Amino acid sequence: MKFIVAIVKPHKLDDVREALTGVGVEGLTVSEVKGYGRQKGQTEIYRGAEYQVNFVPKVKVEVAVDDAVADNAVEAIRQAANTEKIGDGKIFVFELQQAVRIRTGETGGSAL
Amino acid sequence: MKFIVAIVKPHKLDDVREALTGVGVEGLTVSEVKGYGRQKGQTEIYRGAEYQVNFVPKVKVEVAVDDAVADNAVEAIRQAANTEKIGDGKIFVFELQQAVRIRTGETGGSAL
Amino acid sequence: MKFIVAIVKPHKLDDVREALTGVGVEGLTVSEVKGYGRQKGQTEIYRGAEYQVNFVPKVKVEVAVDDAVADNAVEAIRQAANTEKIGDGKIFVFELQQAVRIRTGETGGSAL
Amino acid sequence: MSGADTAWILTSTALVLFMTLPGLALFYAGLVRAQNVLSVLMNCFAIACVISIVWLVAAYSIAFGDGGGAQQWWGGLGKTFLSGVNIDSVSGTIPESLFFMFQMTFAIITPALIVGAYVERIQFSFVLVFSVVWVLLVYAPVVHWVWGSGFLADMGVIDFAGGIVVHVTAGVSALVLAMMLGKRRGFPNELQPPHNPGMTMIGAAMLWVGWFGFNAGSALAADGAAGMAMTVTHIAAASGAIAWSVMELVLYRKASLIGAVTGMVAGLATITPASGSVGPIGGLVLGLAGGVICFTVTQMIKQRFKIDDSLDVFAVHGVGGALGTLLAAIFVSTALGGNGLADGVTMGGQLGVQAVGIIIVAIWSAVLTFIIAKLIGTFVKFRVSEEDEVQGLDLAMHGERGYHNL
Amino acid sequence: MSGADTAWILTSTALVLFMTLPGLALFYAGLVRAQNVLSVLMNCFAIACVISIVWLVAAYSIAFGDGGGAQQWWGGLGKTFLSGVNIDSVSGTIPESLFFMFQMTFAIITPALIVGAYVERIQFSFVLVFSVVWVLLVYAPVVHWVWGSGFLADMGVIDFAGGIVVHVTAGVSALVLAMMLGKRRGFPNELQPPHNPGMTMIGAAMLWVGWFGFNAGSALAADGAAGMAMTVTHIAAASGAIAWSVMELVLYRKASLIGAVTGMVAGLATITPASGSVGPIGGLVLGLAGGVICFTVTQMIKQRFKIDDSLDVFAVHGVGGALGTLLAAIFVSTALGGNGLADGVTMGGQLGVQAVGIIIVAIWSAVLTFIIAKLIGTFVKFRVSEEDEVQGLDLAMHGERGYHNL
Amino acid sequence: MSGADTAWILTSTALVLFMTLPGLALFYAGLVRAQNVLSVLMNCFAIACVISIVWLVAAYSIAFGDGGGAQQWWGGLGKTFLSGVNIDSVSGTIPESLFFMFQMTFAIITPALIVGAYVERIQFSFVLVFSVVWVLLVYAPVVHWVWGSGFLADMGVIDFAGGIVVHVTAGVSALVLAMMLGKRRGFPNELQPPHNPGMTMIGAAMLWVGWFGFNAGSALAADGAAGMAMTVTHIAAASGAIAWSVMELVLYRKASLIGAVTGMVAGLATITPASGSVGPIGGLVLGLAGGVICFTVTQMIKQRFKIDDSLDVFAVHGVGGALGTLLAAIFVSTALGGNGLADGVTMGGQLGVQAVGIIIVAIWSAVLTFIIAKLIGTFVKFRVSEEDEVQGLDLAMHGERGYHNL
Ligand SMILES: Nc1ncnc2c1ncn2[C@@H]1O[C@H](COP(=O)(O)OP(=O)(O)O)[C@@H](O)[C@H]1O
Ligand SMILES: Nc1ncnc2c1ncn2[C@@H]1O[C@H](COP(=O)(O)OP(=O)(O)O)[C@@H](O)[C@H]1O
Ligand SMILES: Nc1ncnc2c1ncn2[C@@H]1O[C@H](COP(=O)(O)OP(=O)(O)O)[C@@H](O)[C@H]1O
Repeated sequence: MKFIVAIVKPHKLDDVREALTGVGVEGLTVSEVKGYGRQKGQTEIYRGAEYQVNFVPKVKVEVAVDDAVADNAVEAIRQAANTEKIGDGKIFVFELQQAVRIRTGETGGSAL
Repeated sequence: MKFIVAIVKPHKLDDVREALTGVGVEGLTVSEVKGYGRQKGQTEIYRGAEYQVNFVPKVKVEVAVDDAVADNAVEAIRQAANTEKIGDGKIFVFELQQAVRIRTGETGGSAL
Repeated sequence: MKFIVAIVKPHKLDDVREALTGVGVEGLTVSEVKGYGRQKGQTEIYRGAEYQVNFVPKVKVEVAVDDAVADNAVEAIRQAANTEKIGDGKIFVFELQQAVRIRTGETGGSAL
Repeated sequence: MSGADTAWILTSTALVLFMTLPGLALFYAGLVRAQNVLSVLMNCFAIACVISIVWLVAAYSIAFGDGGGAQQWWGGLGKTFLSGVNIDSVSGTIPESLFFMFQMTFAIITPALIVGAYVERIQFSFVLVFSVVWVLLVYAPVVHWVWGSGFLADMGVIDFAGGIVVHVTAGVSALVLAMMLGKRRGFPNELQPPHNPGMTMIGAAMLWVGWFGFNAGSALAADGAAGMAMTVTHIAAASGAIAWSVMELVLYRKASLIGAVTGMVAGLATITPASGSVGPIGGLVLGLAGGVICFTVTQMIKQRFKIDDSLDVFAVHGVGGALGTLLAAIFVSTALGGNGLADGVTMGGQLGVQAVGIIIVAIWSAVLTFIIAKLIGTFVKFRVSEEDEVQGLDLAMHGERGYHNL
Repeated sequence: MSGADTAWILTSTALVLFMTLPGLALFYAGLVRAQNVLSVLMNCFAIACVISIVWLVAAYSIAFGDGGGAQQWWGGLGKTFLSGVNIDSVSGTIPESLFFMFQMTFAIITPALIVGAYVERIQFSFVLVFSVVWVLLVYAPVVHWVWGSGFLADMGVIDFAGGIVVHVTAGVSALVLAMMLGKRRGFPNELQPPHNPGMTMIGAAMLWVGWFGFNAGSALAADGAAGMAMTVTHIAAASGAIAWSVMELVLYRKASLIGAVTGMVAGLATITPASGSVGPIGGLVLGLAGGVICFTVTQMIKQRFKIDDSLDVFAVHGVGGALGTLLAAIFVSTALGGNGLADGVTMGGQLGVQAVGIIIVAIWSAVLTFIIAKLIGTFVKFRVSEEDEVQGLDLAMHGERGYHNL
Repeated sequence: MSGADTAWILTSTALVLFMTLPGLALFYAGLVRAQNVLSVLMNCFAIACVISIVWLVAAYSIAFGDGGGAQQWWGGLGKTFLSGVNIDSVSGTIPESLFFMFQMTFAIITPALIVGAYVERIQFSFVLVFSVVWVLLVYAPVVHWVWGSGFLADMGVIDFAGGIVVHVTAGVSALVLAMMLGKRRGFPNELQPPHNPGMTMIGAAMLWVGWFGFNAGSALAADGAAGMAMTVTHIAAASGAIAWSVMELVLYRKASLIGAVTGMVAGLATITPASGSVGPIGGLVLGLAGGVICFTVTQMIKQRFKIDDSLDVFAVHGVGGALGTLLAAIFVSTALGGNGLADGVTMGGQLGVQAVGIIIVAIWSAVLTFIIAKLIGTFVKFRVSEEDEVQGLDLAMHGERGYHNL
């Protein structure tokens, strides 16, 4: 199994979710993160003082998939999250050793 | 070493922490996440408009353990987090290459 | 490629970011987490009732790097985040199978 | 001059300003996405600032000046910059400066109500220019017609505290603007839920309290009329909330906080024009009617007509204000506990006058809003870019973020 | 009728409503888990709405009507729906509609105080039914006994602004309800800390300001009695907060914000019955006594008796109100700066009367609350399911969530 | 005694307390890091509590007592603990207890304004001790000089509602304290942005509304002077906000919410001393001048002088208050719509008196603040440890956390 972590722009979350559903993914986990990269943060000005806010809000999408689905899932995320603007984010793929569904105790691919 | 990521229901956090302590785990890291899966989100109704909230609040527990402890830890989480209701969550296990304790520079199992 | 996850004290975030920039890392992702470990949480007292707050606020820094940079990056984080006090946190290193830059579709080291 | 009346109107002025700042601002800000919270607060705050100046410069004069031969239509420019008004000037039993201030707070909240129509997508500069022109061309003249001895006053229209003047003008203009501006991205099915209903409730509570100044202050005296206006206002707020909640319970099996406070506002908008005429039973019925009817129209506007009047300004204020204006003609009747119709006026006659008043003002508001928005649109950007809309107006328009926690 | 008195009571009415909406609502909402914030706000808001109607329909009449032969016990039903009251009706020096409104705001806040006992686990429908019945059977009669020429008034009990009427009734009933309902999951050792102490402080600040209307408004006049009531109220609030904070400093070495504001409320509850009788020194002593004693009882209830009166309604309001009622008999003495006892009354005698008043009302409140809750419990669910409790009442009861950030 | 005046000052007292609790507290709390939010709220709240007692014990007497032979300098100790004041005591046309209370709210907000200078790094105990001594040695004497028949009153200085008494004393003392305490970690380039600008706006709105009590209440009567004071106050608030926003637009191309509300406060501080003297045009000009000049000084203090007067107390209040005090001498002129100079006084003469008043009070404030802080520093810790500063004062000083969501 593979574990895919995608850092995407917040407003692309729904598109990514739908794209993943399209390739058969049934579950995923998201969290709010802040990113630092080529896309620079904002300068916010308060009462004449400039505050450099280095981090840009992003959403992290985590999804565990069977090996067979992995490439499709990566491609689905890539297309759904792409706005062709800087800061679109990254996809990282990890080897997943084991997955367990807590409710049933199922393991492996059937736990996803 | 193994790195265990568990997505569980928020109110099960304390039970999971205690169960892990029970099998000798001394540290862990948690974060708020939102999940999407078989357990469907809520429909929230505001002024007559229905909002489909697709994501359900969950807690992610991350814990690095020695290989020897891994199976026990997974089982401890599974039992503690299980309510036998849909949405109880998943446990994912990864191979962990290296661990470092920042304060002392210790590495490997003694860093945990 | 390696994927480094560091759990550090919140006020050390800027130092860590600068240290990583120093060794050539150009992007990273951070999130708010809560930690449990040797550093004990606070006892908060409200109207005479004691609340044991077990979890301490931490920041999780995630950074994907080329194999060549990995050791330097770990060391940079370690030094920047070290206050020699309990609770300074951990660094975990994973094998990263694939990385994709969403905007361009670049993969591998050039995606970072 | 009466010190007692002055004391109460000084207080009422503070209460009505409080309705907008921070009441209405919070009420609206809780209903939008977290990325637009400051933008909503800023709209309300900035409107309060610029309209205060506009009121001083010309709008007060247009509304309450002596229009001479044109008195039917407007008050002229004789009172611009409060010329001729000093600490000894009196208006009725209170200082004129105070009357000017009390009325200013109405002039502030009315365009601020319209904010609910265009949140999360409008260009900030458009808000400012539109509000200024709208107060000069729509609000101030209507005030004159109804409260400044204009032609609707002559006709005998009953509008104690602004059902027509405030709620119909704002509600109708909101609807027109919302249609011109278009829907928010995702409307109606993929919107994000209100980011902080508690904030909305705090704002609502402040509106309720402040409305005592609005309606009981409109008696312009500390007397039994003020006491009764406060009573019926309060009863209508409570019964509006109950009516809305019951509708929700029946339809969705749960009564929401946002529903309850919206019903409260509907009840308050409905009682406003009638608060000087009706008794407690009138307050109860108007509140219930406002709750039920505004609830129904809210659903229709969103679900049937798919108009993104985002925070339901028309359905709650426009409809509530018009409804109360009509019902005032009925519940003014002494048989129903009211203060009675003017001598020689029949209920049917009064109802006709009320309807005519509503229709004329609704048309005026709609047409003028359309023209003003079109004209301003030729030189000020109307709607933000899609990217700015997605990112949120706080950062895009004001360079700030509502919540910084990391 | 006095315009000046009317002006001040119009204002006071707004202030006391403001105490509940949003003051008390925020005070309580900050102290619960984030998943229950809306539920607490909704409890307070819904109580305000339904009790307003109940007050109009019958409770005002029970409290302040003319009970004829039964005048010792209740006011009868002659004033239901404010029958016979119009804009010319007067009560003392103010319009009767206004007196009705001012008293209504007390009738709203009293059951809303009880909310603190049952947060985070009660069924919403139970809250509504219980509050309605409780106001009719507990609150309104007690008002009549003390302020409506009932038997406690005849006995000469001193309760200027509601130490017995408001705080003892609410505090005792809260304790009974809390015991009947049972503890929250996790009480007392694994509760989650207050999710937003800043929200609690905002509410507390509004309570402080609003309490000026509560106590100084209870003079029902704009005069020296109102001025002195405001003064002693303020001093007691400040000294209550200081006393509580000093206790915390001594015991825990840190003074918390929540502690300070709780002490403030304790000081205010304590001065309330005495605010028409004592002078500044009395205010100071009552505030300090309230802070210290309510602090101590708060600890005892939680730690010794393990009763989950969740937000300490009994320990703060019940105990503070009773304490102040007793101390009023002492600090009314002119030697201590007070206004003096009634002619021919001794301090000991007055103290006895005060004690009797407290005891009778406490018993009445406890017994009736028990019976009412039992009866209602036969047809309305009392406590939510464990799953709903864990998930939080916002979603379970109202289908909403307090904070949406993603 | 006038009931009407009493009614208005009762209300004004509530309004001015509301300015501090929760107005100013929220205004400041939104501007700091999330880890210091409770600490700021607690500073304001605790100051309100201890100063209330100080005011009762001695400060009121120092300010408004009869100083006999030393009347030029202080009021003596004859009125400590309000001795001799009962419900019949009168001050002007209102009860003396009420005058005491109204002035107390000024004594509370003035040291609370200074909080803005030292947030996020000061030891809580230092705040308390400093505020107490400062009110006794700086504030109360200055009140006496200007409002209590002291030597500045004799000189004929114009300071209607506290430009010198409140804003210059607080502003100058804030600057001195900020320099003594040193910069926050990260100042000026790596600070974290305000954690909740919306909270700041809510506080600002409450300040605006409450300022009606501050300035129009300073008329101590419900009359035309109060009405006009309210008018010019409001106009100055609006124009101050507009001026600041325009400066931001020109310099940074975006108008921020925090900028707008800061400009509002600048406008209000500027009009305060002049609010009993000028007309609407004066209000407009003073507001604009306050906005522009305070904006400029804010930048200078931070960027040129690198002084971490963290929330700009000096630049906004000190400078605004002084500016308004000077401009009062000009816009009091009837030609500019004002009420006119006292008989026989020239504009130049008055300007001189105003300048002398500002300078004497500024020097007194600076020198005394320096001495007091040095002395207190010998036995109370001044600044928290670096670790506590990093962790945040909420946990370090008060053992609480502002936001608990997990
Ligand atoms: N090496 C990295 N490790 C972890 N996260 C990264 C890394 N580089 C970038 N990111 C994440 O990806 C986001 C987008 O990266 P950025 O460089 O701004 O844009 P792009 O990938 O389009 O060139 C960043 O905000 C950050 O969250
Ligand atoms: N394939 C997946 N990858 C990552 N997270 C998942 C995946 N499937 C489920 N999850 C997480 O697990 C949670 C529970 O899954 P769900 O399908 O609702 O219930 P269950 O596992 O009990 O059948 C989800 O809310 C989500 O956070
Ligand atoms: N086994 C573990 N797995 C995951 N995270 C851990 C683990 N042990 C510690 N942590 C994280 O590291 C943080 C610091 O650990 P702690 O034991 O308090 O201090 P130290 O590492 O300095 O001895 C914890 O708060 C937690 O977030």
